[in-house]
Amino acid sequence: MITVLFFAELQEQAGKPQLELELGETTVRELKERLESTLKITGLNRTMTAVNEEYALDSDAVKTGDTVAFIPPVSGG
Amino acid sequence: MITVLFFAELQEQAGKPQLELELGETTVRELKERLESTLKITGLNRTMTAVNEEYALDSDAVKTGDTVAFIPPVSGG
Amino acid sequence: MAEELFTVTEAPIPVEDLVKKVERPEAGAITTFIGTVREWTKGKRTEYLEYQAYVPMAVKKLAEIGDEIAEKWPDVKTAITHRIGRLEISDIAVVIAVSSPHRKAAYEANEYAIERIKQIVPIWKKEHWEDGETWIGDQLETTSYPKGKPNIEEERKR
Amino acid sequence: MAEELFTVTEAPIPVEDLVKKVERPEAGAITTFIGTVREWTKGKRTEYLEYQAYVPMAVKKLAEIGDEIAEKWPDVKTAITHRIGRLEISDIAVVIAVSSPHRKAAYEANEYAIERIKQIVPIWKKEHWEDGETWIGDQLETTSYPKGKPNIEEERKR
Repeated sequence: MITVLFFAELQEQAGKPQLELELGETTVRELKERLESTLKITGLNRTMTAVNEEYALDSDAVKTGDTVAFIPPVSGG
Repeated sequence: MITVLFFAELQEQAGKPQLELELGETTVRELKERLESTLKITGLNRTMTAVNEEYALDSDAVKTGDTVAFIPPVSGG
Repeated sequence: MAEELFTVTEAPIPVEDLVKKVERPEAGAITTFIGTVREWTKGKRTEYLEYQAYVPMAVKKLAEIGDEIAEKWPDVKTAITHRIGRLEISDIAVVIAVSSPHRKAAYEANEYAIERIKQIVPIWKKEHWEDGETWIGDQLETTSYPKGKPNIEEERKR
Repeated sequence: MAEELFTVTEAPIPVEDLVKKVERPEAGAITTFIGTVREWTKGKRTEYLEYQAYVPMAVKKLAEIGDEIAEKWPDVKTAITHRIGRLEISDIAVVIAVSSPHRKAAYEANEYAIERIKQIVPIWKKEHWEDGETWIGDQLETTSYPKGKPNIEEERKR
Protein backbone atom coordinates (compact mmCIF):
# COMPACT_ATOMS: atom_id res chain seq x y z
CA MET A 1 0.00 0.00 0.00
CA ILE A 2 1.16 3.50 -0.84
CA THR A 3 0.11 6.47 1.31
CA VAL A 4 -0.50 9.72 -0.58
CA LEU A 5 -0.60 13.10 1.20
CA PHE A 6 -2.07 16.34 -0.11
CA PHE A 7 -1.42 19.82 1.25
CA ALA A 8 -2.70 23.37 0.83
CA GLU A 9 -4.59 23.97 -2.41
CA LEU A 10 -4.14 20.35 -3.52
CA GLN A 11 -5.75 19.14 -0.32
CA GLU A 12 -8.79 21.27 -1.07
CA GLN A 13 -8.89 20.02 -4.65
CA ALA A 14 -8.63 16.40 -3.55
CA GLY A 15 -11.20 16.98 -0.82
CA LYS A 16 -9.06 15.02 1.66
CA PRO A 17 -5.62 15.17 3.22
CA GLN A 18 -4.61 11.62 2.39
CA LEU A 19 -5.49 8.40 0.69
CA GLU A 20 -4.15 4.86 0.42
CA LEU A 21 -3.52 3.11 -2.88
CA GLU A 22 -2.93 -0.58 -3.55
CA LEU A 23 -0.29 -0.44 -6.24
CA GLY A 24 2.76 -2.36 -7.33
CA GLU A 25 6.09 -0.61 -7.88
CA THR A 26 5.62 2.56 -9.88
CA THR A 27 7.24 5.98 -10.36
CA VAL A 28 6.38 9.45 -9.12
CA ARG A 29 5.42 10.40 -12.67
CA GLU A 30 3.03 7.46 -13.12
CA LEU A 31 1.46 8.12 -9.75
CA LYS A 32 0.86 11.75 -10.65
CA GLU A 33 -0.77 10.79 -13.94
CA ARG A 34 -2.94 8.21 -12.23
CA LEU A 35 -4.12 10.67 -9.57
CA GLU A 36 -4.80 13.43 -12.06
CA SER A 37 -7.10 11.11 -13.99
CA THR A 38 -8.82 9.35 -11.07
CA LEU A 39 -9.26 12.35 -8.78
CA LYS A 40 -10.12 15.70 -10.27
CA ILE A 41 -6.77 17.28 -9.45
CA THR A 42 -4.86 19.62 -11.69
CA GLY A 43 -1.39 21.02 -11.35
CA LEU A 44 0.35 17.92 -10.01
CA ASN A 45 2.89 18.39 -12.80
CA ARG A 46 3.83 21.71 -11.22
CA THR A 47 4.24 20.45 -7.66
CA MET A 48 7.26 19.02 -5.94
CA THR A 49 7.00 15.53 -4.58
CA ALA A 50 8.44 14.00 -1.43
CA VAL A 51 8.87 10.26 -1.03
CA ASN A 52 9.29 9.31 2.61
CA GLU A 53 9.90 12.95 3.57
CA GLU A 54 12.64 13.57 1.00
CA TYR A 55 12.21 15.54 -2.20
CA ALA A 56 12.03 13.19 -5.17
CA LEU A 57 12.25 13.36 -8.94
CA ASP A 58 9.42 12.35 -11.27
CA SER A 59 11.54 9.41 -12.38
CA ASP A 60 12.08 8.12 -8.82
CA ALA A 61 10.55 4.79 -7.86
CA VAL A 62 7.62 4.42 -5.48
CA LYS A 63 6.92 1.09 -3.85
CA THR A 64 4.56 -0.38 -1.32
CA GLY A 65 5.04 1.07 2.17
CA ASP A 66 6.16 4.46 0.81
CA THR A 67 4.56 7.76 1.76
CA VAL A 68 4.27 10.14 -1.18
CA ALA A 69 3.52 13.78 -0.43
CA PHE A 70 2.72 16.41 -3.02
CA ILE A 71 4.28 19.71 -2.06
CA PRO A 72 2.84 22.82 -3.72
CA PRO A 73 5.18 25.84 -3.79
CA VAL A 74 5.89 26.49 -0.13
CA SER A 75 5.08 29.78 1.59
CA GLY A 76 6.30 29.48 5.17
CA GLY A 77 8.17 32.15 7.05
CA MET B 1 31.74 77.84 35.81
CA ILE B 2 32.52 75.00 33.42
CA THR B 3 31.71 71.39 34.32
CA VAL B 4 34.21 68.80 33.09
CA LEU B 5 33.32 65.09 32.90
CA PHE B 6 35.73 62.15 32.65
CA PHE B 7 34.88 58.61 31.62
CA ALA B 8 36.48 55.18 31.48
CA GLU B 9 40.27 55.24 31.57
CA LEU B 10 40.37 59.03 31.80
CA GLN B 11 38.18 58.92 34.89
CA GLU B 12 40.65 56.58 36.54
CA GLN B 13 43.56 58.78 35.53
CA ALA B 14 41.85 61.90 36.85
CA GLY B 15 40.79 60.07 40.02
CA LYS B 16 37.33 61.57 39.80
CA PRO B 17 34.36 61.60 37.44
CA GLN B 18 33.94 65.36 37.29
CA LEU B 19 35.26 68.75 38.30
CA GLU B 20 34.21 72.36 38.09
CA LEU B 21 36.44 75.09 36.70
CA GLU B 22 36.09 78.84 37.04
CA LEU B 23 37.17 80.02 33.61
CA GLY B 24 36.34 82.71 31.13
CA GLU B 25 35.52 81.85 27.53
CA THR B 26 38.03 79.36 26.14
CA THR B 27 38.27 76.61 23.51
CA VAL B 28 38.25 72.84 23.73
CA ARG B 29 41.94 72.81 22.82
CA GLU B 30 42.94 75.26 25.53
CA LEU B 31 40.89 73.36 28.07
CA LYS B 32 42.61 70.11 27.13
CA GLU B 33 46.04 71.68 27.46
CA ARG B 34 45.17 73.20 30.79
CA LEU B 35 43.86 69.90 32.19
CA GLU B 36 46.83 67.91 30.92
CA SER B 37 49.17 70.22 32.78
CA THR B 38 47.16 70.69 36.01
CA LEU B 39 45.92 67.11 36.42
CA LYS B 40 48.21 64.26 35.55
CA ILE B 41 46.19 63.17 32.54
CA THR B 42 47.61 61.96 29.26
CA GLY B 43 45.90 61.18 26.01
CA LEU B 44 43.40 64.02 26.00
CA ASN B 45 44.65 64.87 22.53
CA ARG B 46 43.43 61.47 21.38
CA THR B 47 39.95 61.69 22.87
CA MET B 48 36.78 63.08 21.43
CA THR B 49 35.10 65.91 23.25
CA ALA B 50 31.45 66.69 23.77
CA VAL B 51 30.23 70.14 24.69
CA ASN B 52 26.72 70.03 26.13
CA GLU B 53 26.26 66.45 24.91
CA GLU B 54 27.27 67.15 21.31
CA TYR B 55 30.58 66.16 19.75
CA ALA B 56 32.82 69.21 19.37
CA LEU B 57 35.99 70.20 17.57
CA ASP B 58 39.17 71.30 19.34
CA SER B 59 38.58 74.78 17.96
CA ASP B 60 35.05 75.03 19.33
CA ALA B 61 34.33 77.58 22.05
CA VAL B 62 33.63 76.70 25.67
CA LYS B 63 31.95 79.21 27.94
CA THR B 64 30.66 79.39 31.45
CA GLY B 65 27.68 77.10 32.05
CA ASP B 66 28.88 74.54 29.52
CA THR B 67 29.43 70.88 30.30
CA VAL B 68 32.53 69.47 28.61
CA ALA B 69 32.88 65.69 28.49
CA PHE B 70 35.98 63.84 27.30
CA ILE B 71 34.99 60.76 25.37
CA PRO B 72 37.66 58.06 24.99
CA PRO B 73 37.16 55.69 22.06
CA VAL B 74 33.78 54.12 22.75
CA SER B 75 33.26 50.38 23.19
CA GLY B 76 29.56 49.84 23.70
CA GLY B 77 27.50 47.14 22.06
CA MET C 1 17.74 16.86 18.79
CA ALA C 2 17.80 16.57 22.57
CA GLU C 3 17.15 20.29 22.86
CA GLU C 4 14.56 20.47 20.10
CA LEU C 5 16.28 23.24 18.22
CA PHE C 6 13.94 22.85 15.25
CA THR C 7 10.23 22.61 15.91
CA VAL C 8 6.76 23.21 14.46
CA THR C 9 4.08 24.14 16.95
CA GLU C 10 0.46 25.26 17.21
CA ALA C 11 1.19 27.35 20.30
CA PRO C 12 2.43 30.97 20.46
CA ILE C 13 6.23 31.19 20.20
CA PRO C 14 8.02 32.88 23.12
CA VAL C 15 11.00 34.69 21.60
CA GLU C 16 13.04 34.36 24.83
CA ASP C 17 12.83 30.56 24.63
CA LEU C 18 14.57 30.56 21.28
CA VAL C 19 17.20 32.97 22.52
CA LYS C 20 17.91 30.67 25.46
CA LYS C 21 18.30 27.68 23.16
CA VAL C 22 21.24 29.28 21.35
CA GLU C 23 22.85 31.17 24.25
CA ARG C 24 26.43 30.02 24.94
CA PRO C 25 29.41 31.46 26.86
CA GLU C 26 31.38 31.63 23.61
CA ALA C 27 28.66 33.63 21.85
CA GLY C 28 28.80 37.41 21.90
CA ALA C 29 26.05 38.00 19.38
CA ILE C 30 22.56 36.59 19.01
CA THR C 31 20.27 37.63 16.19
CA THR C 32 16.62 36.76 15.97
CA PHE C 33 14.25 37.03 13.07
CA ILE C 34 10.59 37.22 14.00
CA GLY C 35 8.11 36.83 11.19
CA THR C 36 4.75 38.33 12.10
CA VAL C 37 1.39 38.46 10.38
CA ARG C 38 1.22 41.69 8.43
CA GLU C 39 -2.12 43.42 8.03
CA TRP C 40 -1.48 45.12 4.71
CA THR C 41 0.10 43.60 1.60
CA LYS C 42 0.10 45.72 -1.53
CA GLY C 43 -2.97 47.64 -0.42
CA LYS C 44 -4.93 44.49 0.48
CA ARG C 45 -6.02 43.94 4.07
CA THR C 46 -5.42 40.55 5.64
CA GLU C 47 -7.93 39.45 8.31
CA TYR C 48 -6.00 36.40 9.48
CA LEU C 49 -3.73 33.65 8.20
CA GLU C 50 -3.79 29.91 8.34
CA TYR C 51 -0.56 27.95 8.22
CA GLN C 52 -0.41 24.28 7.34
CA ALA C 53 2.67 22.07 7.44
CA TYR C 54 3.77 18.59 6.54
CA VAL C 55 5.04 18.47 10.08
CA PRO C 56 7.59 15.62 10.20
CA MET C 57 9.19 16.69 6.95
CA ALA C 58 9.12 20.37 7.94
CA VAL C 59 10.98 19.61 11.16
CA LYS C 60 13.52 17.56 9.21
CA LYS C 61 14.04 20.36 6.69
CA LEU C 62 14.44 22.97 9.43
CA ALA C 63 17.13 20.76 10.97
CA GLU C 64 18.78 20.45 7.56
CA ILE C 65 18.93 24.23 7.34
CA GLY C 66 20.65 24.17 10.72
CA ASP C 67 23.17 21.69 9.34
CA GLU C 68 23.80 23.81 6.26
CA ILE C 69 24.42 26.82 8.47
CA ALA C 70 26.80 24.89 10.74
CA GLU C 71 28.77 23.97 7.66
CA LYS C 72 28.92 27.51 6.25
CA TRP C 73 29.45 29.26 9.61
CA PRO C 74 31.10 26.68 11.89
CA ASP C 75 30.82 28.71 15.12
CA VAL C 76 27.13 29.41 14.77
CA LYS C 77 24.25 27.76 16.63
CA THR C 78 20.72 27.94 15.21
CA ALA C 79 17.21 27.33 16.54
CA ILE C 80 14.01 27.70 14.52
CA THR C 81 10.36 27.38 15.53
CA HIS C 82 7.51 27.77 13.07
CA ARG C 83 3.93 28.09 14.19
CA ILE C 84 0.96 26.61 12.31
CA GLY C 85 -2.80 26.95 12.56
CA ARG C 86 -4.79 30.17 12.64
CA LEU C 87 -2.76 33.33 13.25
CA GLU C 88 -4.10 36.83 13.82
CA ILE C 89 -2.51 40.13 12.80
CA SER C 90 0.85 40.68 14.58
CA ASP C 91 1.01 37.06 15.76
CA ILE C 92 4.43 35.49 15.40
CA ALA C 93 4.62 32.86 12.66
CA VAL C 94 8.32 32.04 12.84
CA VAL C 95 11.30 32.77 15.06
CA ILE C 96 14.88 32.13 13.99
CA ALA C 97 17.61 32.56 16.61
CA VAL C 98 21.28 32.41 15.76
CA SER C 99 24.22 32.80 18.13
CA SER C 100 27.81 33.39 17.13
CA PRO C 101 31.03 34.65 18.69
CA HIS C 102 30.89 37.64 16.31
CA ARG C 103 27.99 39.59 14.94
CA LYS C 104 28.59 39.43 11.19
CA ALA C 105 28.00 35.67 11.04
CA ALA C 106 24.95 36.00 13.29
CA TYR C 107 23.28 38.34 10.79
CA GLU C 108 24.34 36.40 7.71
CA ALA C 109 23.35 32.98 9.00
CA ASN C 110 20.00 34.29 10.20
CA GLU C 111 19.14 35.78 6.83
CA TYR C 112 20.27 32.58 5.14
CA ALA C 113 17.86 30.61 7.35
CA ILE C 114 14.78 32.60 6.39
CA GLU C 115 15.67 32.43 2.70
CA ARG C 116 16.02 28.64 2.91
CA ILE C 117 12.77 28.28 4.86
CA LYS C 118 11.00 29.96 1.98
CA GLN C 119 12.62 27.51 -0.44
CA ILE C 120 12.54 24.04 1.07
CA VAL C 121 10.35 23.78 4.18
CA PRO C 122 6.90 22.29 3.47
CA ILE C 123 4.77 24.92 5.16
CA TRP C 124 1.95 26.78 3.45
CA LYS C 125 0.13 29.97 4.20
CA LYS C 126 -3.50 30.73 3.39
CA GLU C 127 -4.42 34.40 3.33
CA HIS C 128 -7.89 35.32 4.48
CA TRP C 129 -8.79 38.74 3.12
CA GLU C 130 -11.99 40.70 3.54
CA ASP C 131 -13.16 39.47 0.15
CA GLY C 132 -11.80 35.94 -0.11
CA GLU C 133 -9.03 33.55 0.65
CA THR C 134 -6.18 31.89 -1.17
CA TRP C 135 -3.22 29.65 -0.60
CA ILE C 136 -0.02 31.58 -1.17
CA GLY C 137 2.62 29.80 -3.19
CA ASP C 138 6.29 30.44 -3.68
CA GLN C 139 6.94 33.75 -2.00
CA LEU C 140 10.30 33.95 -3.69
CA GLU C 141 8.55 33.91 -7.06
CA THR C 142 11.70 32.68 -8.68
CA THR C 143 10.83 29.10 -9.52
CA SER C 144 8.02 27.88 -11.71
CA TYR C 145 8.50 24.20 -10.95
CA PRO C 146 8.37 22.99 -14.56
CA LYS C 147 7.72 19.23 -14.73
CA GLY C 148 7.76 18.92 -10.95
CA LYS C 149 11.55 18.90 -10.91
CA PRO C 150 12.58 22.09 -9.17
CA ASN C 151 16.11 22.01 -7.84
CA ILE C 152 16.10 18.50 -6.54
CA GLU C 153 19.44 17.66 -8.10
CA GLU C 154 20.85 20.85 -6.68
CA GLU C 155 19.29 20.17 -3.30
CA ARG C 156 20.79 16.70 -3.27
CA LYS C 157 24.24 18.16 -3.81
CA ARG C 158 24.01 20.32 -0.70
CA MET D 1 10.08 59.71 23.20
CA ALA D 2 6.77 58.87 24.81
CA GLU D 3 7.48 55.16 24.41
CA GLU D 4 11.11 55.32 25.42
CA LEU D 5 12.44 53.62 22.36
CA PHE D 6 16.03 54.45 23.28
CA THR D 7 17.19 53.77 26.80
CA VAL D 8 20.18 53.02 29.00
CA THR D 9 19.49 50.90 32.06
CA GLU D 10 21.19 49.10 34.93
CA ALA D 11 18.55 46.36 34.95
CA PRO D 12 18.50 43.16 32.86
CA ILE D 13 16.95 43.73 29.42
CA PRO D 14 13.90 41.59 28.57
CA VAL D 15 14.11 40.92 24.84
CA GLU D 16 10.32 40.61 24.49
CA ASP D 17 9.88 44.19 25.74
CA LEU D 18 11.95 45.54 22.87
CA VAL D 19 10.07 43.37 20.39
CA LYS D 20 6.77 44.78 21.68
CA LYS D 21 8.03 48.34 21.30
CA VAL D 22 8.48 47.93 17.54
CA GLU D 23 5.55 45.60 16.79
CA ARG D 24 3.05 47.10 14.33
CA PRO D 25 0.23 45.72 12.14
CA GLU D 26 2.12 46.90 9.05
CA ALA D 27 5.31 45.07 10.05
CA GLY D 28 5.88 41.54 8.83
CA ALA D 29 9.48 41.26 9.97
CA ILE D 30 11.19 42.04 13.25
CA THR D 31 14.89 41.48 13.75
CA THR D 32 16.66 41.69 17.06
CA PHE D 33 20.34 41.89 17.83
CA ILE D 34 21.30 40.75 21.30
CA GLY D 35 24.82 41.52 22.39
CA THR D 36 25.92 39.20 25.20
CA VAL D 37 29.02 38.98 27.36
CA ARG D 38 31.38 36.51 25.71
CA GLU D 39 33.62 34.39 27.91
CA TRP D 40 36.49 33.92 25.47
CA THR D 41 38.11 36.57 23.30
CA LYS D 42 41.18 35.51 21.35
CA GLY D 43 42.05 32.82 23.89
CA LYS D 44 41.63 35.13 26.87
CA ARG D 45 38.97 34.35 29.46
CA THR D 46 36.71 37.17 30.61
CA GLU D 47 35.41 36.94 34.19
CA TYR D 48 32.94 39.78 33.96
CA LEU D 49 32.46 43.16 32.30
CA GLU D 50 31.70 46.61 33.54
CA TYR D 51 29.91 49.08 31.31
CA GLN D 52 29.95 52.80 31.92
CA ALA D 53 27.98 55.41 29.98
CA TYR D 54 27.63 59.15 29.69
CA VAL D 55 23.93 58.45 30.11
CA PRO D 56 22.11 61.56 28.84
CA MET D 57 24.35 61.81 25.79
CA ALA D 58 24.19 58.05 25.15
CA VAL D 59 20.39 58.16 25.10
CA LYS D 60 20.51 61.12 22.75
CA LYS D 61 22.93 59.36 20.40
CA LEU D 62 20.84 56.17 20.41
CA ALA D 63 17.83 58.27 19.40
CA GLU D 64 19.93 59.88 16.67
CA ILE D 65 20.74 56.44 15.30
CA GLY D 66 16.99 55.81 15.23
CA ASP D 67 16.53 59.02 13.25
CA GLU D 68 19.27 58.07 10.80
CA ILE D 69 17.61 54.69 10.26
CA ALA D 70 14.17 56.27 9.74
CA GLU D 71 15.72 58.41 7.05
CA LYS D 72 17.50 55.54 5.29
CA TRP D 73 14.69 53.01 5.68
CA PRO D 74 11.46 55.04 5.98
CA ASP D 75 9.18 52.13 6.92
CA VAL D 76 11.38 50.89 9.74
CA LYS D 77 10.82 51.35 13.49
CA THR D 78 13.75 50.94 15.88
CA ALA D 79 14.18 50.46 19.63
CA ILE D 80 17.49 50.14 21.44
CA THR D 81 18.30 49.45 25.09
CA HIS D 82 21.86 49.31 26.41
CA ARG D 83 22.65 47.99 29.86
CA ILE D 84 25.42 49.41 32.07
CA GLY D 85 27.05 48.32 35.32
CA ARG D 86 28.51 44.90 36.09
CA LEU D 87 27.59 42.14 33.65
CA GLU D 88 28.38 38.44 33.98
CA ILE D 89 29.11 35.96 31.19
CA SER D 90 26.08 35.54 28.87
CA ASP D 91 24.32 38.59 30.31
CA ILE D 92 22.71 40.81 27.70
CA ALA D 93 24.50 44.13 27.18
CA VAL D 94 22.44 45.53 24.33
CA VAL D 95 19.24 44.74 22.47
CA ILE D 96 18.34 46.32 19.14
CA ALA D 97 14.88 45.62 17.75
CA VAL D 98 13.83 46.71 14.28
CA SER D 99 10.47 46.16 12.60
CA SER D 100 9.73 46.56 8.93
CA PRO D 101 7.09 45.50 6.42
CA HIS D 102 9.75 43.42 4.67
CA ARG D 103 12.67 41.46 6.01
CA LYS D 104 15.56 42.86 3.99
CA ALA D 105 15.30 46.30 5.57
CA ALA D 106 14.87 44.75 9.02
CA TYR D 107 18.25 43.01 8.73
CA GLU D 108 20.04 45.96 7.13
CA ALA D 109 18.78 48.58 9.55
CA ASN D 110 19.57 46.38 12.53
CA GLU D 111 23.16 45.83 11.44
CA TYR D 112 23.50 49.55 10.74
CA ALA D 113 22.38 50.28 14.31
CA ILE D 114 25.04 48.13 15.97
CA GLU D 115 27.76 49.58 13.74
CA ARG D 116 26.72 53.11 14.67
CA ILE D 117 26.52 52.26 18.37
CA LYS D 118 30.14 51.22 18.20
CA GLN D 119 31.02 54.54 16.55
CA ILE D 120 29.14 57.30 18.28
CA VAL D 121 27.45 56.23 21.51
CA PRO D 122 29.43 57.19 24.64
CA ILE D 123 29.47 53.81 26.36
CA TRP D 124 32.63 52.06 27.55
CA LYS D 125 33.41 48.50 28.45
CA LYS D 126 35.96 47.37 31.01
CA GLU D 127 37.13 43.78 30.68
CA HIS D 128 37.96 41.95 33.85
CA TRP D 129 40.18 39.00 33.04
CA GLU D 130 41.69 36.42 35.37
CA ASP D 131 44.93 38.39 35.36
CA GLY D 132 43.90 41.99 35.11
CA GLU D 133 41.47 44.55 33.79
CA THR D 134 41.37 47.15 31.08
CA TRP D 135 39.06 49.63 29.45
CA ILE D 136 38.38 48.58 25.88
CA GLY D 137 38.50 51.32 23.30
CA ASP D 138 37.29 51.53 19.77
CA GLN D 139 36.11 48.04 18.92
CA LEU D 140 35.98 48.97 15.28
CA GLU D 141 39.72 49.61 15.38
CA THR D 142 39.44 51.83 12.36
CA THR D 143 39.91 55.26 13.87
CA SER D 144 42.90 56.51 15.77
CA TYR D 145 41.36 59.84 16.74
CA PRO D 146 44.37 61.97 15.75
CA LYS D 147 44.16 65.44 17.31
CA GLY D 148 40.84 64.60 18.95
CA LYS D 149 39.01 65.33 15.74
CA PRO D 150 37.57 62.02 14.57
CA ASN D 151 34.70 62.40 12.15
CA ILE D 152 33.02 65.35 13.75
CA GLU D 153 32.66 67.21 10.46
CA GLU D 154 31.29 64.09 8.89
CA GLU D 155 28.99 63.48 11.82
CA ARG D 156 27.68 67.00 11.60
CA LYS D 157 26.74 66.44 7.98
CA ARG D 158 24.53 63.43 8.76
